[in-house]
Amino acid sequence: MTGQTKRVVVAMAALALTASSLAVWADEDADLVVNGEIEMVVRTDAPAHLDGAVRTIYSGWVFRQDDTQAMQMDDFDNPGMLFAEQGQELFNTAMGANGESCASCHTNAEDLTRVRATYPKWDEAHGAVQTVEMQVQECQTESMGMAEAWGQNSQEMLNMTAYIASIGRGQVIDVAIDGPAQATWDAGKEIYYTRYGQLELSCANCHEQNYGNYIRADHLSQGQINGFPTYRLKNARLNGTHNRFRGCIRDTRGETFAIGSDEFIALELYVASRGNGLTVEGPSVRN
Amino acid sequence: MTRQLILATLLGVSASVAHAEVVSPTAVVANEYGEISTSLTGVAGDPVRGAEVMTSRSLGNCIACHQVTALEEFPFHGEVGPSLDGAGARWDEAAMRGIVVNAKAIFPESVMPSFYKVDGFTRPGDAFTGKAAPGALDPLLTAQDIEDVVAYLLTLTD
Amino acid sequence: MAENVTPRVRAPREASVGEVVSVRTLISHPMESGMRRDGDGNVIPRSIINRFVCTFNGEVVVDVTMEPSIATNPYFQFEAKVMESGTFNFTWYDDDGSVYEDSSDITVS
Amino acid sequence: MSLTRREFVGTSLTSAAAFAALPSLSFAATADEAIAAYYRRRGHIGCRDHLDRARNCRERLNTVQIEVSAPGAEEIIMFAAGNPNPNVATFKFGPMSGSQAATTRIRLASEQDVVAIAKMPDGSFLKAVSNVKVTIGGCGG
Repeated sequence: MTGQTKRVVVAMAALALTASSLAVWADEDADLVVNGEIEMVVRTDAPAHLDGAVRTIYSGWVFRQDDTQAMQMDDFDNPGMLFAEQGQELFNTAMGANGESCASCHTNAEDLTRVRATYPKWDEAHGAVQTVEMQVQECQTESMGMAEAWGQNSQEMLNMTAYIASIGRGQVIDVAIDGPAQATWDAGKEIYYTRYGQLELSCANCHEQNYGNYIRADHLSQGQINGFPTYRLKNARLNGTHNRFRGCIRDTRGETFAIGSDEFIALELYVASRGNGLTVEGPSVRN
Repeated sequence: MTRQLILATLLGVSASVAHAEVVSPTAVVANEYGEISTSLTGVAGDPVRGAEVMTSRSLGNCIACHQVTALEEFPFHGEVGPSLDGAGARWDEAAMRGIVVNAKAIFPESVMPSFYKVDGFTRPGDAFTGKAAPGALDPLLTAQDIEDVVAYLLTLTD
Repeated sequence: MAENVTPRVRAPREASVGEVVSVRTLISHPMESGMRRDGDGNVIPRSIINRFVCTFNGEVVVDVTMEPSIATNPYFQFEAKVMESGTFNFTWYDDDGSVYEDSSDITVS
Repeated sequence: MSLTRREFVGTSLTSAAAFAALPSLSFAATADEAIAAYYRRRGHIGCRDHLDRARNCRERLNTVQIEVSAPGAEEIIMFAAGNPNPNVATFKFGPMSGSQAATTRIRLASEQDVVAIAKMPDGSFLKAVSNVKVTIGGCGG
């Protein structure tokens, strides 16, 4: 080895700078275990009601690069958990005229373990399919005496739904699509396959026909929502399902539906049902 | 026909002679295979400018979906559509123009947007705002953009 | 003024004498860069955590001067060498004058 | 459709950094100058080499995790050369530090060079540059 080479080697040993995003590629075969204990199902056979549209369903985690994947494998590295913790505080905070907190009724939060895995869900009393957000709003206005419930896309609601998802992590998603929910599911399916906007793109064009492919630098996932709300590295905050739907339709150069609209409730039920068999991951980490 | 008569006729359609030669999106004539044999502008396409339209995210952004080896210097080519290497040897000018104008006339299930179409959309928006389109839409590319892209694609013969 | 600022630290509870241990910290904070504009075009004032210090038994492990390019919810990972039992103290200094503190004890044997 | 493995899988993309010693600079006053010096010299410190590797970085991130390590350094200063305000952080390592290394998450406005300069006890300086592609999204958003 020449002296010149040696000096360079010494210098290399002395200062190294690594941008994690350079060091990684999506490991589509990786398995997800969070905190070394919560085993997630990130790929499994598609539910029968997809009629073979896809053979295997994949969590969006599978399509992310190694460092993004790693951030979800440990709660300390997952910034979304900061917001789940704030949601837990809200859960135990009295709100509304009756001086009650969520915990006043739900004395054991573990009783809510299956909530994220089974919503949206038909609500007999209201005669409609309800999202988790609508259920929280119902508790606030009908039980807790709040004049105005949190907005569906408010930070409080995102924190609360992150907390509710976090206690259901690892639960297998099993959203009911038959019985009274069927008409809503049918409506959601119709939306899923409709080509919106001036670009004439449906959900299926990207997330059913082209998952695993790249659009420019975007690695297309199946558009599963089992990881919501999700902490996106792009905007460094929690993102709700309907807000993400809105972003996708906006990107078709289309007129979006509103967050909380009947259309998005139907689409949420339908897309959630496409993930039946995956596990609850929220708050997940995505790009 | 006298010169004055021609001018009078044209004024009824368009303010200038140059514009009168541009085929509007609703007046494009394709054959039964979706091929368009007539130039949309009558002005020869510029392949250099066509490459710019292909790679610019605010214009065609064609490489978002298509890999093109000749455009390798522009990063991040997509995989949603077929590679365009050799496309100029596979398609003649009329077919190429037809695909860029309205690919779905040739491949009905194509994911590819129609770049010279202004109606028949579901919930068309005001560009990428998510709001409803305020009025008539412009096509995604101008007629000359289309001619330039077609000219570029025809250079991709290997 | 930043709201809901919650520091979190993770350091081992036990170590052997002379061991190099890994310490991680995460704090929720918007880290408003001072470069963004609101919907009306007005510059949103800078509001960041500008310094982070970790000490062990009063002596500095690492002292970080932070600028607006540090991402939202600042994260640090670094190593400390522990020769005796003691306490890590963690301090974050906010532009608005707020100081956030946390600590973690370690038994060294 | 099945997931496809790509040619890049398994390629080590670690540490796309180039190195140069800057022995004669006084630290505090010359960080900007050091970056300027880097740009003057970038033609011969291996850009081509990491361009190929950097191209493989495709995830669209605003937040990027960066690790910096300089055994024996008194302090390390980090810059994101393409941000409106390029300063990122200065790490001063105290007597209780177990290594002169740290990991943090930074925001990057665009593709750019991340630069780290380490001040060594003997008064010399080391510099590392890593080109980070913050990628181009496919859709409008």
